[in-house]
Amino acid sequence: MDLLYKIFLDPFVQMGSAPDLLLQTLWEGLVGGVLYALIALGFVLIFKASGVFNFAQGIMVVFAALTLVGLFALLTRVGVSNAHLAAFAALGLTVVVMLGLAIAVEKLVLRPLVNQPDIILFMATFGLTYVLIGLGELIFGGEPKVMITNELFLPRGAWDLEIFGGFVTFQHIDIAAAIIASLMVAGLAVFFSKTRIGRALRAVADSHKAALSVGISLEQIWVIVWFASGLVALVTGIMWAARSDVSFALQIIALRALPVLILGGFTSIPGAIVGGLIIGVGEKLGEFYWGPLLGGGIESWLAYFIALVFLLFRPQGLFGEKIIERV
Amino acid sequence: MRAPSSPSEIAAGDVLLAAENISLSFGGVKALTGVSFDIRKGEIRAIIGPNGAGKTSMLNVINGFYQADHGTITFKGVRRGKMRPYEAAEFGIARTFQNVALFRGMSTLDNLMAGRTLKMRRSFFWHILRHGPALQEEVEHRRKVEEIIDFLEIPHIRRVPVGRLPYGLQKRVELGRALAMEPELLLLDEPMAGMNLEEKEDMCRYIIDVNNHFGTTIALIEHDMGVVMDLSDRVVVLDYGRKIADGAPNQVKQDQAVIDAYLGVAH
Amino acid sequence: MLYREAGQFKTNYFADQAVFPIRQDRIGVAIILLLAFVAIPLYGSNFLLQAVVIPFLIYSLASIGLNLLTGYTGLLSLGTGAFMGVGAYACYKLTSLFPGVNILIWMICSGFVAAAVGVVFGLPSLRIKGFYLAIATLAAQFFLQWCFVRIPWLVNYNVSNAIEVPQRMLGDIVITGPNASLHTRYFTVLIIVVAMTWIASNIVHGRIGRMWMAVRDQDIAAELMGIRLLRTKLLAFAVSSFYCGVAGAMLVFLWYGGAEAETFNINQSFFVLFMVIIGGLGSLLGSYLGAALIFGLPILLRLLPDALGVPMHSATIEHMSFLIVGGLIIIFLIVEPHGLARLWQITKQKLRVWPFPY
Amino acid sequence: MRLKALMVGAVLAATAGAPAFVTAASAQDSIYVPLFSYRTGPFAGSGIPIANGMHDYLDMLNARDGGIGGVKLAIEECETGYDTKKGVECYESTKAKSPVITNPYSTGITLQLIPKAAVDKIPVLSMAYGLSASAVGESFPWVFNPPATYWDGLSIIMKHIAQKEGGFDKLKGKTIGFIFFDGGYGREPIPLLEQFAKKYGFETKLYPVPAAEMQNQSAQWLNVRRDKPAWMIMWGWGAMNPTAVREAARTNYPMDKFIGIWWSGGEDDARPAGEGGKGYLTLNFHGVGSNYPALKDIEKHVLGKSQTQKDKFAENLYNRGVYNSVLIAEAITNAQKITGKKAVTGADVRRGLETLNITEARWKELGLPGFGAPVTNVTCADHNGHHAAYVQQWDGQKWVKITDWITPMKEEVRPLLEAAAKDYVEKNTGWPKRTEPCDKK
Repeated sequence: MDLLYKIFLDPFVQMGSAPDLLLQTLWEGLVGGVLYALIALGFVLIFKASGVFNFAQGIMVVFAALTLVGLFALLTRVGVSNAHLAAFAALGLTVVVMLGLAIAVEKLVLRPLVNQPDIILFMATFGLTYVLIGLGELIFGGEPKVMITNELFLPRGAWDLEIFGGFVTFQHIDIAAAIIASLMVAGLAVFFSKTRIGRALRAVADSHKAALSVGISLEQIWVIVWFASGLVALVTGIMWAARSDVSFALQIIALRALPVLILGGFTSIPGAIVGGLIIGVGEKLGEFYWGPLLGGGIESWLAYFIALVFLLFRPQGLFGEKIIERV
Repeated sequence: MRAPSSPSEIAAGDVLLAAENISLSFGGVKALTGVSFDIRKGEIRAIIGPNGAGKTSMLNVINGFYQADHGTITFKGVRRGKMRPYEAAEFGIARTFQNVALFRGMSTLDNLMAGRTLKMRRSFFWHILRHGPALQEEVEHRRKVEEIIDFLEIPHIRRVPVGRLPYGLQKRVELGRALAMEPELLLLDEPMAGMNLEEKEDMCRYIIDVNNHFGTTIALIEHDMGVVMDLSDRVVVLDYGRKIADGAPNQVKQDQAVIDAYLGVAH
Repeated sequence: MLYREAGQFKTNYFADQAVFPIRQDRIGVAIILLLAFVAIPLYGSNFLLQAVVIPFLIYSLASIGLNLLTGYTGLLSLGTGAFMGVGAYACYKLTSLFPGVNILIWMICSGFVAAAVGVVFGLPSLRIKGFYLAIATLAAQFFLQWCFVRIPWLVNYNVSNAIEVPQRMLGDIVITGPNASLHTRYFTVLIIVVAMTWIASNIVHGRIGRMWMAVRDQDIAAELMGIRLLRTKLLAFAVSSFYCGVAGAMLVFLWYGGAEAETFNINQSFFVLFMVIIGGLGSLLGSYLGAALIFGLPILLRLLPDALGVPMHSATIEHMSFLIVGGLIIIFLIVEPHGLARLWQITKQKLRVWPFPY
Repeated sequence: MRLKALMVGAVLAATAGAPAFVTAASAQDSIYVPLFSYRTGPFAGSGIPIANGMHDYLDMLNARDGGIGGVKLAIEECETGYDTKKGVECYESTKAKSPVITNPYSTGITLQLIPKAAVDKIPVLSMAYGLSASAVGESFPWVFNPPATYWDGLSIIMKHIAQKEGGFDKLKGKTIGFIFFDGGYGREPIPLLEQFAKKYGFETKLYPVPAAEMQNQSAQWLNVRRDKPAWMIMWGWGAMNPTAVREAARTNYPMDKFIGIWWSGGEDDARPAGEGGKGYLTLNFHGVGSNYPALKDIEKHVLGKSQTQKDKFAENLYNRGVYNSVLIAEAITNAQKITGKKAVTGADVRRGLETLNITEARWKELGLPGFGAPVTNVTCADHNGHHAAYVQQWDGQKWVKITDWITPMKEEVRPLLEAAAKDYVEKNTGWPKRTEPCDKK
């Protein structure tokens, strides 16, 4: 009886009695969700265009952030005295590096493996993960680094909203993250719906053969989606590293975005976004209000359970259509 | 080679399977509407109709892959609204597929042996040892499978993974796999699609032989009218999910509704 | 000339249904067993036995386990590490609850516990496939690892939250614990791994194996042939987890000698998956080859600079080894996506027709 | 096709050929000291400075004094990546070269090595980490974990809190939060914490951080905000530390009430939080900065040639590595003294560890005046010593020592340790009885 009370009643009583905390939890969940959505988006872009479940998305986040910080340090050392200038130059160069990475991946990994089974391509991205870990540590070293938030004009500090007799803290960096992520998503949406290349990408997603038959170069598309994912990774890296630091432990974060894919589907961009928000908010609420019942720290698997339970009721995912099996 | 079957024995010529008033829809799109027909023991029954007429859906309902919204299927005197795929298989319904659905990673032999899964009874324990009864059973079934391999004249590809076989042979292996189940009712979904003339003739011969030698009842979907007219005892014609004709091949051929359907007269 | 099957006629189906129908293969297996049972324990250094061969055998068993699931049944799992953990923790609990019963019996029984857990986490496989299922098995990975940390009963309320392997005897011989000799542990591992490989080979060559492969290749056709998908998939989860569980119990009891929950983290799952894919999906031999390559390569890479006399910082070696292992994975996939086992088959095929390839 | 054959051939050849080259570099005229380090992986942030400090100090001894007692030290790092599997491999590969001591530098690896130490006659030095129970020398003659255990650390923290609150009796009714790495390491202090809670009447709140969530702690800190603990204690490691400090700052938790164990006190742990990290407290058991003659010697002889970045020299965890190496060097020196041999063995160094005696004068002699509290309590029965530590505070730029040396509550800790050791020995039926004789200091 007591247990039932604790599960079904107490959390809601708490929500009602301290609405500021509820609001704060929701906000934290939302911010986390935005970042999950970004990582999931990186997965989806690549999966949609090339059918590759890119396990390296997590390490790409680390690699991008590491490159940014590393290049900044390099530029400062060679005498670029204005920190902001160095930071933005490093940002630009990192974008170039991510483009180079996309081209290299297409040439060295994807092209030789075209038409192989999904699991082989999946495995190849594991190989890529190892290469990027090795390369990143070799060049930049394994020690954690501080993200250059100030230099990139990312805001610091917080804004306290006094409400319901308590307060809700909105970190400026979180607000910035939400805005930048939204802009990024909107930009990608425009790119994929309005431009020729974007339409080509959607054609490829529907059918490789059809895309080939209307004269779209698959190679080009792959480079573009990997580059786009690289940019998404860069943004994710900056935002997440701003909350702690740039280290290889960050790649584990990418695993957190995987339940989002169950929820939203591997091929749905809106699915990734909405799924990310649901998972982000769901796990924060779960951890905060129900976690203490189990001793806390349940976030590591809660998202998977949310996704699986959801799947029981809607096997086709958030935005998927009902699947009709054919023989 | 016939498996002794459970509910009641049926003499040749009696109704083996009766579909009554079958309706099926997918999210509002009607695939089948009130279709009724029967299959008699020992006959070759053809199901024809233009593309999208619901022929494959009909087979899918018969062997339980789709659950009909309305209607019943009576098989060997037992009437059911719903059937699970494995129940259909246990009752002796086997089939082949429009697009070959072989186990591509396995050899011809293993594909056929897989067809005998239901007939193998030894427990997991014996399989762990692969000795005594399990091996005995394995060898017994191997003998049956070798009979089918000889019958279909495919001993030379016994050990070849089927994924590497040419299309025509794949179709033949698929027939073999269905035969390995020793079915009472064999459903063939376009067994001759995509074949050249020679291969078609071979396939016709095998179908007739199966029907004659083993006495297996056959229901087949086929587009080649010549083949249908030659092979089948009776024909049922579907169009837009409805039955528009049913009868002997000659009768059906002259049916006005059938001619309209095939020539595309507006409804 | 050496590898020829000409002239070896089968006169009955018993002989033809054998696992190794070709005489040379049987001789090869005999030589390998001889090496493993005689040569390695006689001539192998302690380093070879302790740091290379024992873990290699244990990982081979784990990767056979995962191969039964992923390679034979086509169900991608990322929860291997956790299932190994279930085996290890179950074995620890069982032997501390009933210390009188022989530890080898408990190692096998811990496989059954892992199998039961595997079945529970295999349930979603009814509704989802492919990468979706892979992600769902991550739920098992994270949830079980959380349990290992959170349920102090599992470690007998040890303050360091760790398993510490107790000493257990078989007759007069110490099998586990600090006083177990290296060779005792080696032979125990070897016998279990060989026996379980033999069993796995029996399973995959019979009805069960065909059912699994049927589900892998064409689940719809399999279902329509009367194979019950859920049962077959769950059986695969059970057998696979059984193997992983035994491997996990051996990992802790016969190799590490102690373990924390972190021992069975997600990297362990990935590690075994690499072995399966690089070795060859759907091949028992491949599981061994994959384990040898994925486990052995980093060790070699680490020994290499020292052996060649190139001074290098240990960290640099580690970075290089990541780089090289990653690169080699990609190269191997490009060269032979079907894994080392297929490479071996091709070599055999060439030997068969040698010296007249056309 | 040819390329394919070539590549496969090359790999196979390398695989087959490599073991032939592998020979144990046997060194008769030197003392082999392997250092297990982790400069890679998720914990590299903490691992790199420690490895640098350990390595540089021993290098300096070689360069300045020609080794210890005239015998060169053969120093070799083995990369573990904080991974138990690689750690065991490191142990096996270094074992062949007869090391005199093992520094596992990971609790997971330590656990594997404890049973092996006695068999292989190589002492294990797990400096202020590892199995706390191994402090009981009667049960674990081959394992050493000076200068203090985690339980000592917790008791020192409690003393500090009590002192700030005005006495232990003032703790009654207060709430103390404990945020920890959700694994063996982080969970270890909980029994003692609960014992204290019962004794002094305060309430504890536990905030576990799973390994996968190290950089994702907002939920834990929301809980902190709800529970409003008067003090927060942290048992963190690696990437968990900077994230926690940052989150604490974000939640406006008063930083001078937030106190970490010695493994949560790297500069890189506090620095990323910027201004917000000011006031954060941690324990420490050695000095910070290069203001010691021995460190100047490192600067002179080693720095620039080693892997150490100049700007990270003599930071907290670097000095932790130095401290670790001082213990190693002292043990070797003692072993030479006891046995009269120059090239000592593992068994000798075990005796050297049991007779560790770094008095204030000795610290001075070593060129490290006041660097650490006197390490004088290690005995045959007590392999830890339960030495003092102090509290340091982050001033936004560097660590500042804010208290004097605080001795742990040995009377609370020792019974727990002995119970744990007894438990370990009981569960490991056949655990060998101590046969090693005891040397006089």
